[in-house]
Amino acid sequence: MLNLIIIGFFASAFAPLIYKRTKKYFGWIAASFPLYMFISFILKYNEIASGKIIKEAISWIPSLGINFSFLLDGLSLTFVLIITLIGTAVFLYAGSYMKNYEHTGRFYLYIGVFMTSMIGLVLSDNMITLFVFWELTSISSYLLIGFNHHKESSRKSALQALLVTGGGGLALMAGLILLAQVSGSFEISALYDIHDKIVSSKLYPAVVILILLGAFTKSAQFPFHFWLPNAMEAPTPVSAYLHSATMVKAGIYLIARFNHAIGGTVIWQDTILIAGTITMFIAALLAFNQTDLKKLLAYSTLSVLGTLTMLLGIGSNLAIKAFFIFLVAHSLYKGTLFLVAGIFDHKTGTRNVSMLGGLKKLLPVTMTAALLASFSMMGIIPLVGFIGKETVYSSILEVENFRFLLLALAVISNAFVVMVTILVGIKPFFGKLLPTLKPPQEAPVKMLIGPILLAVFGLLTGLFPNVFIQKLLDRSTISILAEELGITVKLWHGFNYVLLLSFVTLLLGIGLYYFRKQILQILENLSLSNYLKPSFWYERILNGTLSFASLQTKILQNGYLRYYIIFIIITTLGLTGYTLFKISGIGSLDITTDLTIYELIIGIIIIASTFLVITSVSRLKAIVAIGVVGFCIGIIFILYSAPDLALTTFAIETLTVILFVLVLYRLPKYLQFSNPGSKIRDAIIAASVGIFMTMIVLLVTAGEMQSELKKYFAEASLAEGKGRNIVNVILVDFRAIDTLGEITVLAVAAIGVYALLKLRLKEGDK
Amino acid sequence: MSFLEIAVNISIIMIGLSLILIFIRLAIGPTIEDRIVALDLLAANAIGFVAVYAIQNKTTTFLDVGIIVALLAFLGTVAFAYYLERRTRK
Amino acid sequence: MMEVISGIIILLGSFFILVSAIGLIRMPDLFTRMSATTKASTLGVGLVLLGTALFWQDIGISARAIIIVSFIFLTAPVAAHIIGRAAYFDKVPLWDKTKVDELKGRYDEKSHELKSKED
Amino acid sequence: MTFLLAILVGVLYSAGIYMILRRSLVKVIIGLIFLGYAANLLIFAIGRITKGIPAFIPADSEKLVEPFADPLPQALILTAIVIGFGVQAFAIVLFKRAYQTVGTDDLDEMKSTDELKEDKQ
Amino acid sequence: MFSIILSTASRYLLPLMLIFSFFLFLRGHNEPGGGFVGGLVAAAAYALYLIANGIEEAKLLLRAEPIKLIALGLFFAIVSTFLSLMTGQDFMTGIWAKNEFPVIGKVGTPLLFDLGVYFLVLGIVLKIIFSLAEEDNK
Amino acid sequence: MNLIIVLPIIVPLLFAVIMLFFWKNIKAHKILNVIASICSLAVAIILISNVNTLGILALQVGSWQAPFGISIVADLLTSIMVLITSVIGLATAIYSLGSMDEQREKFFYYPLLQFLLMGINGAFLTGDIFNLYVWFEVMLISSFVLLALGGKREQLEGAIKYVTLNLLSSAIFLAAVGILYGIVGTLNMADVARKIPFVEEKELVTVVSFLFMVAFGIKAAVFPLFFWLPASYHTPPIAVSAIFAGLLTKVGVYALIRVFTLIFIQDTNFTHTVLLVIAGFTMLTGVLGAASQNDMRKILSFHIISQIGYMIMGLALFSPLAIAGAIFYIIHHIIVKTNLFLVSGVVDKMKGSFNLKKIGGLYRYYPLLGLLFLIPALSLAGIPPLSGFWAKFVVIKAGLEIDQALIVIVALVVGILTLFSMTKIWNEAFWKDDPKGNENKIIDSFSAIKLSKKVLMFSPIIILALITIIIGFNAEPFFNFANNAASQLLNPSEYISKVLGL
Amino acid sequence: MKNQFLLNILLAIAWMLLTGELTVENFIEGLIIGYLILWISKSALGGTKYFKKIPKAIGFFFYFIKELIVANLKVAFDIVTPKDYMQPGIIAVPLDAETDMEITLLANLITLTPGSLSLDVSRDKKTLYVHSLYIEDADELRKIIKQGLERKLLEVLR
Ligand code: NA
Ligand code: NA
Repeated sequence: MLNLIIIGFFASAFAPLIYKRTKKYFGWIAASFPLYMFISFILKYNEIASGKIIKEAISWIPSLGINFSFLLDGLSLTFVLIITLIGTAVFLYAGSYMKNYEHTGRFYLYIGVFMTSMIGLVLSDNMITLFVFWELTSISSYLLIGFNHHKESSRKSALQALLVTGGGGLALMAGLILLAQVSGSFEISALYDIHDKIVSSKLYPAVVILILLGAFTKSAQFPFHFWLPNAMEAPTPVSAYLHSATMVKAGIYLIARFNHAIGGTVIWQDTILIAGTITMFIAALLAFNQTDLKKLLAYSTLSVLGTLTMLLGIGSNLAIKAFFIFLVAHSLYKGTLFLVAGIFDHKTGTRNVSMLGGLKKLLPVTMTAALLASFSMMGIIPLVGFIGKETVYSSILEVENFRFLLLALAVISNAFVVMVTILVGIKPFFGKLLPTLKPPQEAPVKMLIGPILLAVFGLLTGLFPNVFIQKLLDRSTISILAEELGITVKLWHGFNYVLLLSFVTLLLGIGLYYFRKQILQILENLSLSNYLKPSFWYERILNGTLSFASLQTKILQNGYLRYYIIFIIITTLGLTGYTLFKISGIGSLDITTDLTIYELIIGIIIIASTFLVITSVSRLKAIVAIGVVGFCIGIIFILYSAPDLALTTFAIETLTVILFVLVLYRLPKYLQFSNPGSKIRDAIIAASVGIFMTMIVLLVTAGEMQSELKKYFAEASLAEGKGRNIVNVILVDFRAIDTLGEITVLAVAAIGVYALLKLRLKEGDK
Repeated sequence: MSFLEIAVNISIIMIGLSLILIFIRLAIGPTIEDRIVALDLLAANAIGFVAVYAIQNKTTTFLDVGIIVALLAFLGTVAFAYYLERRTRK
Repeated sequence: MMEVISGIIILLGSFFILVSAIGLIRMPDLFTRMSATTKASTLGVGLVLLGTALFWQDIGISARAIIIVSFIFLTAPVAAHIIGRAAYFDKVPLWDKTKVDELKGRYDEKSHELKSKED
Repeated sequence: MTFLLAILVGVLYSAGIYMILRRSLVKVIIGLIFLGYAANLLIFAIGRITKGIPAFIPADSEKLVEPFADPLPQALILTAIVIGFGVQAFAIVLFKRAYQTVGTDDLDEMKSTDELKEDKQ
Repeated sequence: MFSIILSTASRYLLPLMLIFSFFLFLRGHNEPGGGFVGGLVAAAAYALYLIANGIEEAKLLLRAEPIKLIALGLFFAIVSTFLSLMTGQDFMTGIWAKNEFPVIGKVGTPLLFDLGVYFLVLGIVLKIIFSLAEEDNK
Repeated sequence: MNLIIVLPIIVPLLFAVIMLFFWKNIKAHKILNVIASICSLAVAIILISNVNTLGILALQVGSWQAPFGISIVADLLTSIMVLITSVIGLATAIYSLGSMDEQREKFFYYPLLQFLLMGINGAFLTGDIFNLYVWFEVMLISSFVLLALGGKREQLEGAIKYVTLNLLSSAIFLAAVGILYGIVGTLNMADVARKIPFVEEKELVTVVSFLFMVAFGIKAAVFPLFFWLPASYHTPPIAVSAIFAGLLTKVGVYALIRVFTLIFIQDTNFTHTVLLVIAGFTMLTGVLGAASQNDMRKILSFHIISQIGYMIMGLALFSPLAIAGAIFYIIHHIIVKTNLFLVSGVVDKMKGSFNLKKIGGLYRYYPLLGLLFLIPALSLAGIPPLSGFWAKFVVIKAGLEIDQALIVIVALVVGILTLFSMTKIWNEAFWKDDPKGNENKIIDSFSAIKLSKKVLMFSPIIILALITIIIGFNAEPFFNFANNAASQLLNPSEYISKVLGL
Repeated sequence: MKNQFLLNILLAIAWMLLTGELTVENFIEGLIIGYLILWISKSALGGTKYFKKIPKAIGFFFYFIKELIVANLKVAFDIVTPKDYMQPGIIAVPLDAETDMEITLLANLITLTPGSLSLDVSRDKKTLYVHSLYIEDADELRKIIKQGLERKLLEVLR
């Protein structure tokens, strides 16, 4: 499996190159790639159907427990087959659809990467490997949604999708890490045996929430649903493939995959159930006032995604069965309808339903596919959609709590879906032929094969469910529930309650279709739309974050050097002050002192000239006073036995004066800018620092210091360093490398001064 | 205490006093030239102080510092004068 | 004996140093201050160093004392000259009881060139 | 003695901090110089001071016996002073150039690199 | 700044200061002084000369470009760190000549290192001061 | 003989000095700079393989027995840092050949680069706390000059803040070193580590530790000490920005890691909790700062801060995995951030601006550049399987393992905002059409550049991108290295005994 | 050449003084160092004359010391007593001294004598401006300077 994935990525990488040479036939070449994958996996069908699980693992980062481990069971095989089958249809279709786009090569690169990642995602047995592919699908989705990147709406939608799914992805990562922490392994299959241990862990609720956050964002569950309709900015093949058939199901796949290991608890089931139900219902309502073909399909997709989630939330055997059938059915019919919508777009120049009508003679083949898919979607016998809807209803009927509420919501939602289907898949072909931008004509073969293939597949599956999906269903449900269902899939269950419900749904849907204008009026009056408007909250949060970001940056990075310094000083004082006052010796510091008169005089002069400097209104006076300070410090060095220091201080002092004098010549007048208030504030800050430092000195010197170094230097200086001036021996021998660094600093400083003075680039220069 | 010690102590006090006086001139100015003169004188006094302090502590190592001070104080004064002259030249 | 002599000389030197400091405070204008002090301190420091040399009676120390003194003698007048000159340019006021000022008007304001006679 | 030095260290630090909080570039430079003094004196004081006995091995002896001043803090300060000089020299010239280029030494006029361009998303 | 007195004085002070600077450097290993202070005093001599006689004369006097002095100083320092390797000792280990010289005392790699410091300090101070003075003349 | 340990310091110095001798020959400078970088890389590779096989190496400079002289020490962390430094050095050297203007080259640009590298390597290699201060200063002064080189107004304004705040940091650092010496009477870090437990006034040690935290924190640009960085990093030529962005803050992080794993480990409950708080705010304020900017380099600059937060978080969590994560993060971040700056330089050459409002349309005509931006950008945002993902992954895993949920939440939120910033650049500079519309004219200014120069600019970008990918796909050896480095750090006894020769 | 050699010897002596070691080796060392320094200072020193008349120089030295002390006492007295006896002013002194060396030495010596201060020399080197504390009669003072210090100094130098 790893080799297939590697091949996938390589093939994708070369897509732009190959595309350049084979533009005309590229659709066929491209389609051969998912087809090849499809065949590779279908060859494993029997093995899997017989109950085998194929595993493959290569270690990747063993020290973190991360491996390329893959697992092919019923669930993953089902997904892989959907991915590759629809992939084949879409790749072929795109060969024609994308003909007039720029950079079609890049398109195939992205979508190839996406497909491969998606396959990797559903095959992964290692949580982190799964996550890697998960994120890759988000990224490729981002690139594909923004494919028409000259449009601002495309860029925005791409970003929105990425942020929502990416954010969820990060939560998922945390969830997976926590899960691994509880279970001790990143291998998913290793979780199955320790379900109870996981569920009883105190981290369990966090794990559930985090993983579901990932799943819900990816599968656009309420309240993260809004990105999906906006993702319709992508070229239609992308909508059909990623945002209907495959990527958006990754979240649902995730729930299904982990259901066995961490499911079955109240928190897990209820969260999923509630989120799914709400999504199903709200999406259906939101679809109502749409006119754009793709938006309509997107909302119906959302509703279905909600239904699927709801089914996992119900979690009964029947619900899982329903989940599975509905999943397959939806992938087939929705894929078809998206492709049909693309044909409308391509061949008529519009995607607005109200501008389409009477195309049946002009697009007969398209119509065949569209009708097959529509009937399936409406749940009409004998298509697979019918079985799907039947099982959904029957599983709801089994629910104990809130059964009728669920049922009512499901019926209403489905009725809306029916209405959408009529609008998208049926209405355009019948009635009056409406004028369109382009003269409508039948699509080329390349564009027709895909939808026909999928539609026919839907029909066949409906007619012969035991051939096509029974075994996969069995194996998949084992993966999800860890038990054999023993429920067979049948097309016809006889006349019963459920059939009645299907019928009611259909009628209701048709009714909605006919009275849609009136109902729209009512809905508008309710003006729910603002709060349910897809990206209302997203925008609020994003803009809020951005305004906050601006605000905080303006406050922090305000451009005033002195505030930066104040921040730093207060931080320092805050951190150290707290500890300093805990020091026991602080109260009993010995401040008795044996000052001699000259020490006192030097001290007084230093302090006095410091004040002179601070208060001076003349620059030159300040510099003279600084000179005095430096000078007196030099004298202090003499007093306390540091002649070399004194020498250096005097020398440096003089040089600094010379420097100042040479520079000062051109310096500005010494201006007074600060107001009294800030002076007082600064004085308080400055004094605090001073007091702090004084205390430090007193506290440290109150203790004894035993320095072996001092003794060593006294002994080794002459004997081994050959010098009597120990300070100098330290500088040129014991710690000569300090001096090496020091002279380097000087060298660089001199170069810097030189360069600063001589090199003056103008603003325009680069 | 020997006479020398007493003399040294008195000297130190006298030099210390002069340091203060010089500093007062430096502080009150009024012209910048006054301050520079004061600084120059401060350096000269420091040399005297170092010499006396050397006797008080019986170490000669400090004497060399005096040479440097003499040398550099001169340079500093020249630099200031240089600045003043440039400042006043139109 | 030598210690006593050295002590006396040092005291004398310190005295001159103090006097020069007092002069710095007392004198009425910059020029008189400089006139009075720079040299007083030169002598003062010179004496202190002489005393020091006498105290140690060591060729190295004496040499150092000589070097310092000669250096001060060499540089102090130069320093006084350039400050005085700068002060004159800077229009530092002369004491109001100053008797004569033959320098007045002899400097060229622009080039600072000093002339021998008034043009 | 240490007490005096401790006070001086505090005063110098206060002066340095106060000055670098000014709006004028020249004052900031002066502040930096004061911080340099303060740090040097701090190391000096905190390395324990000894009066009148420098760390020189006398001509007639092979090694130095206690008490004598600890030479290591002195060597550190020497290095720090020199480094400080180099850095300050550069800073002074930098500030001068900034003044020449910006036309003022008011730091509040030198915020352009921090400014947030106001245009909307 | 033109002053006959200062200019004349500086001409005679220069050699004196230079010899003093070299003296400080050489005996820094045993008495106060060393390469750093020595270099500074030498630089001060040139600075004085510059102020008294102008940048052009000062450059004429120095002859070498200060950058080369800097490079030379660093070069000496580096060489002194590597000489020990040739005798098989560790990096930067001091190597000393057997005989003592007057005043200088023992001669060895630390002295070479200090000489590097001397030249470097001279070079950098001159580079800085010359650059500023040239700027000032503009 | 452990001579190899000092070579990362000496080699750049030697070459810089040679360049100074030929100070007017720019051609020689260019060649020497590349040779120097290659030599440094070779030295670094030998060093890391030696350390890997022989364990921690220590050299007593001048043969003075520790703690009396200065010890140069290389453990795994050090050698990793030295190696990346040399990689970035080489990348910048090559990029500079293609992008640096002749004016700056004449004014010692290349020797300054080598001096900078010398300082950085010195900081990594030294085993002495005061010597660390010296190398910091070498690094700083070189960076000051490089930052201001050219003397444009924005450079000067940026440099003023950079210089002042960094000098403040140096002052605090110096004070801290002095106080530390006053307490323990030694400077050799191993020796300090040995003596610290016996200090009577524990609180005094904590106070000093905070001084170090602030001093290094300023250099590392953590909250609320980072202000110098966004004020200045976008002002110098891009090659300079790039090397700063990659290396300078990381020296601060390195220093924090060093002292807070070796020396100040007595009061971790307090000190490392403070670090954790700092880490959180650093991540947040940095990323929010980035979100508010429209200049490509400013966005990248703020992200440095935010990413530093993750590294500090690793240190603060103080578990083996966390420290390994921090180290891994450093490795990843240096490579990626340098690369992003280099890419931004190419963007500027093409479009004449870094301002996202003024540029656009890059992806249309330069898909390769798009790819070369996306790789480091997505890596920075932590998208798998690029290097940044593993970095983030490990740090977060470490946080979760020791129940630090809050910081993990912050890290995750910051992750998504990082993604936002990177896609913002992508959206504006690459996807959006050029607002000026005059594509062709702009393209010409780039196409006017000689092909050889283009190759010189692109090759380091490509190499760094490849490294990111390699680390991503082959994270195991890197992670192992980080792990081993972390275990060396958390068991300081080997370090102490190797340095002191016990 | 001769002067340079003399100066070299002088520097060697200065070296011995500085180092405080009166040995032959040190003298030779001083010669070498002195030579190097002269070479370095080449352009600073044009051809100049030196200290030919040692005895006169010594005599002058003691004359000067006497002046120094006497004048100092006078000024000191003025300073420490409350009453001011000063009559300060600036006078122009025409110069006989010609070379830079002569003028500089003279100016310095005048300055060193308390109470007087050489302010500047005119560009044509013909006039020295002196500030003095005690000017009863300007011409009288000019004469004292010319007859005293200048004449004696020039005797030594020429
Ligand atoms: Na020394
Ligand atoms: Na030195």
